[in-house]
Amino acid sequence: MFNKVLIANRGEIAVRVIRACKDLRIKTVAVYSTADANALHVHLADESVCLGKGPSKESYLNIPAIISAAEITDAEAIHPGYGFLSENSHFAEVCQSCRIKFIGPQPEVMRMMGDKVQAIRLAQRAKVPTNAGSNGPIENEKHAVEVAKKIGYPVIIKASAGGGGRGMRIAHTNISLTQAVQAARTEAEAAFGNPEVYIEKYVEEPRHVEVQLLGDEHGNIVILGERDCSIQRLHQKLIEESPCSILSSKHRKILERYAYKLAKEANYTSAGTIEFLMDKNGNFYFMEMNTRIQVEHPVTEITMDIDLVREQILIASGAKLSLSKRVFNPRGHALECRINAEDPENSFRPSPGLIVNYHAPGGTGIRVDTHIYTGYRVPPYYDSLLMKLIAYGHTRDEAIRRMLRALDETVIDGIRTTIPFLKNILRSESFQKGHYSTRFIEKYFQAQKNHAVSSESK
Amino acid sequence: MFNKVLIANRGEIAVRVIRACKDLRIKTVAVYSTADANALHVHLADESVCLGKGPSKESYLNIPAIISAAEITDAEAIHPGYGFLSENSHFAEVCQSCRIKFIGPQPEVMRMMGDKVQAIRLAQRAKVPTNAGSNGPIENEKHAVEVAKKIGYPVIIKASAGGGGRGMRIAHTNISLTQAVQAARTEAEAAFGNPEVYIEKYVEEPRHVEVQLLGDEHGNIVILGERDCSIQRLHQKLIEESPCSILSSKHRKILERYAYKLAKEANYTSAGTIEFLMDKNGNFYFMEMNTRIQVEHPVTEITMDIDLVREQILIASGAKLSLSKRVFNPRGHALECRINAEDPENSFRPSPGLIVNYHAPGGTGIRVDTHIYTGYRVPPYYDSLLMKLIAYGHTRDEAIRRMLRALDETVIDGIRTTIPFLKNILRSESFQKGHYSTRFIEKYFQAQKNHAVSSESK
Amino acid sequence: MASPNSDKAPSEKSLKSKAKKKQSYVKVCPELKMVQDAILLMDSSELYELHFEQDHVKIYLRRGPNGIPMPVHMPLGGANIPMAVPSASAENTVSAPENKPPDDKTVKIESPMVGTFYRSPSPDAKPFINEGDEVQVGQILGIIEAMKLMNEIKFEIAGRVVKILVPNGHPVEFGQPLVIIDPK
Amino acid sequence: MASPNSDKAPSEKSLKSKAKKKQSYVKVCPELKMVQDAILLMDSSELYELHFEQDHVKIYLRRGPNGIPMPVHMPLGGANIPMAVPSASAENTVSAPENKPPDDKTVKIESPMVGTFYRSPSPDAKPFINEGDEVQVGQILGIIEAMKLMNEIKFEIAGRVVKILVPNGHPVEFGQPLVIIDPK
Repeated sequence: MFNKVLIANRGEIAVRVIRACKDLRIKTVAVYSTADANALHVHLADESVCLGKGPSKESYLNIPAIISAAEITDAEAIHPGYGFLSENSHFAEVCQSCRIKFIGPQPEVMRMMGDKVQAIRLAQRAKVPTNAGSNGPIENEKHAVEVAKKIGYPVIIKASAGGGGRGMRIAHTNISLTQAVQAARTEAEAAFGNPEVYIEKYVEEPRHVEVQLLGDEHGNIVILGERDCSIQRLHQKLIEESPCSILSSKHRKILERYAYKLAKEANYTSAGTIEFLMDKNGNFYFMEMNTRIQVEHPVTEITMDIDLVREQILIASGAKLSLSKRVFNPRGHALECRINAEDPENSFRPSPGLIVNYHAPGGTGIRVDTHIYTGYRVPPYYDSLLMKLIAYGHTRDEAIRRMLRALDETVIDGIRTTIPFLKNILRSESFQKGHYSTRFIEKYFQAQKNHAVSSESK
Repeated sequence: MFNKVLIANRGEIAVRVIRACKDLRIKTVAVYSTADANALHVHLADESVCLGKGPSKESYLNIPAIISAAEITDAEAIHPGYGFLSENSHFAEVCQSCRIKFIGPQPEVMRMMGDKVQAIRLAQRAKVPTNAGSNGPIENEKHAVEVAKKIGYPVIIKASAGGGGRGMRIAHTNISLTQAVQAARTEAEAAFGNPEVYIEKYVEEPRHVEVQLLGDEHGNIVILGERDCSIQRLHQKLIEESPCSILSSKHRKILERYAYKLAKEANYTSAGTIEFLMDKNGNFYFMEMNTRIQVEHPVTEITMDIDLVREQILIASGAKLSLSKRVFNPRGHALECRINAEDPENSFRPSPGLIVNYHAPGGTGIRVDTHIYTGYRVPPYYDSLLMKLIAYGHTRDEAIRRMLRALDETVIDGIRTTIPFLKNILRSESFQKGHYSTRFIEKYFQAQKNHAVSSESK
Repeated sequence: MASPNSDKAPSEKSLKSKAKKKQSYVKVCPELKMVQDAILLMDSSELYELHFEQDHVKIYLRRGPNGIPMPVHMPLGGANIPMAVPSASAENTVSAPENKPPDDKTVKIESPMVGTFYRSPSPDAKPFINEGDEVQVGQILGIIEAMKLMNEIKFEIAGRVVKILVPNGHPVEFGQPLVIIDPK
Repeated sequence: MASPNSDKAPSEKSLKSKAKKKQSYVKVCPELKMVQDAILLMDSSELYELHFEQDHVKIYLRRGPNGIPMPVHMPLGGANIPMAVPSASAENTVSAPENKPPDDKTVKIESPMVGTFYRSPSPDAKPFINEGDEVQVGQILGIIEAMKLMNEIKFEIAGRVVKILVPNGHPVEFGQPLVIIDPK
């Protein structure tokens, strides 16, 4: 086991990793920027080293400074957290060459998963479905029909130069496809001056469902259930849960088998997450693999009764996975809300500044992961995550009740936060019934807008 | 189910009960004294009623005021918490006569368990061993030998008028008993002017082990494991845990059978705890039954994955216990530390006053139950409990590590607390190894004193 | 949360809001946040006196005879200080002085118990008192029903009834003002 | 926790203690941070009374009768004290004026990177500079080894070396003062 670990991160995840190290009797080194001199992770670590100025490039992305910090403090391993250098295979290689253990997968695996084309090829080798279609521009109508035949209808035609929905067409049959390709070409030509289009599988009413797994250096892989992260705003997750409330046990088994095959094919080590889209019929399509601990890992920790960061550290130290089974059943239901320093009433613009009063919620079934405290000044340089609130219940309904109770108890004064927005989502009927797709937030705002318009017209 | 519940208590347990009500969609009425106008339970409840002035007699023990508060707010049930009126059978009867449901057992059962002699008779009927001996003064040496024969050696002879160890004698044989009775009489006569003595079973190296149970109004009883509460100072529990680390599964089964038989004999409803002393050979002796929720209930909640206050409310509403088994196995290990507003460096004298800064610990395996906040003034009228810190781990060692980590993170500035004292206990070898009795704290102070003396003499 | 039962709705709400008003959990009006903090600072120290002055702000605190820090006065020169402390209750701190200007000698008679307040001995009878009445020491003000017992509440001070604050049949809590009188 | 490895113990400790010193759970509004710090100063001293005045800020503190009555006055210069930032620090507000009396024009040269500081180009060579030396712009101050690379640190200001703060071979973090010079 390591004697000392350096945490190359900040915020709640740095605090999270320090806690796991303390529980394992491992000494900790915090690194920080001058903007984070008063940060909680600096306060909680056994030692700390200032890396450079506030902007990430000069501190948390400054590889030489981080490696030097590990060297001068004799840290034997580096935990990268999430974000920053956590999926940087070059950084993992530098650690290796400096004989510092990078707590994560092998650099080659990180590089492969970081490259969309390679990752999709891997999935195809593992016989895991993807939403890949033509993998490049389609040449003509015949080519389009061939691709559609291979991947199955419905398909979506997208402009290579496109974006924002323009030049997009959905087709359900060969006939509608040939028409749609022509129409899309014309629209793309008009809109972007480039008629090139490509084809992908069209995922109807998609849910974002991801699988947590662990692999050790002895070839063992365990699958730790799934998380549903469909509540997103501009691809940023807001609320995550485990298990996915609409997944049948039959579909869960299929999903777990896909994840297992993919991780096996990649020879995966450490904690990792495989993200899928699930359509309304329960078909899964591989999107990507995240080769790090994820923000939303606590919901899995609670339903699976496991400490994932602890397992990452144990795996990196060469330990065999102590888990006896390959697949585990979740216990109860867990939700996570991300409380961000953003103003939900003003287009979610960042709201850094001084927290004049902070009070944490507590009681049955509540876990709080945060780096904030009364008197903490949220710096403007980094992401806006202030706090992760995790609620556990025997049922999804109980978890929602407890989450609402905890959000009501939480006091963060001095800056704007997303708490009111999160409460509205949790209280909405479609969330409570589990009837939604990744377009939930978009629809939510549309509904609000319509409501506002209809109110005005009265 | 009730529409509205009044919580006839204050502090962390009032907050605890309000949370359970919120999770059950029940409206809550807080009651408070003028000294508690700014208390957290008042802030969190849907409604609140001031009962009277600070001293408990004028507020939290003021039965007419509490009943009136329930009547004017149309509360259908009263949860008494612990302490105050929670074991007052008269109050339970008044509630009954006012058609307000008292959330607890039947008044007759409360009264019986509140009377030591009746409670012991009940245990004897249920064939549960007690440490009762002569049940009154012994008449002569012959009587003493008869009692000792019945209850078995060792026995302890105590002065009826005594206290503080004087007039106490332990005997292991008939011969030593007759000598001890004579000596104890002489000593009692000299010390208290009264030679009367009585005999009890002497429990060697006792551990305080108690069993949590639930009974519904349909005759079902479930046993929810045991708690070890041997770390006590002047009979006040400081650290509790579940399960008891030195209990074999064979002994656990015996203990659970005793508890079940006793609860069945009493026709027990609601949550209750049966307290036993366990001697060094694993023999159990019934002490008493607490007919209320206990301070340390969260350690059972965590290892048994149950919400005991929720169950109390459901039982009181007439629901059948939804638990399928009669006995449950604990999951992992949970510890609770009671953080009190006391100064451990000055004979634990109360330390009320203003909390100028409060920061709660968090992260994996940590639960916080408290009513304090930054700016809260701890009033001088009530008990000194500020906060219950509960730590969960797969093993006892992991739970201890996490508890120490959480105690390190906790900030309570402005008043003195028992945090440093709790840390010392948790770090001590005998606690970590589980080798101790209810005399742990006494021995701990003795060891400190000896150390101080030997340091001085150097 | 659902709304309270209709027949008691207003009074329940008032109980509730009253309790909330007493609540000082993180909320003085922004202007006074600084004073609150300064008091916190004094409380946590051995200070006897504290003066602070900056731009338009002046704070002067001195500990009372019992050791309780007492804000003596806070002269605010010029414009209000814009301080970014959210939270509710400008209402509370402002309304108190408004209700009771310095020369106001009226007295609030508070409820000595929790219960239901009645203005008359029976539903058909006349009220014990009306606004404007001159009342004597020992005269009955009203009845509070608690646990089916009718408790007569009497004046302990003589004067003129300025205002009756609680309507007939409404619940009251301990310390809740019932009547305002202008003492003789 | 176990003690740090023996060979780096002192410097690691200093890194650590430095971080700790910066840390303080601040809870008052920014405007009062200075008052809080002033109280901390009083608490850690034998002061009985404290007056402070700067630009628009005035602070006056007096200890209660239970405090230690030793009237001492705190010399206050015109040093710049950063205001409003909660980032604390006894260090910023306190040690700055102490270490730097008003007439002190010395400058601290800070480390531009994390690494190990060497005073000479090789173990046997003479140090680049010694205390008392007159140095020129561009002259080498020392070397910081980071990731096996030797980075020469040069003076960007000329003057006399007053003090070398980091011993040879010791670790330094970003912004850590290396040398104090008295500029020309």
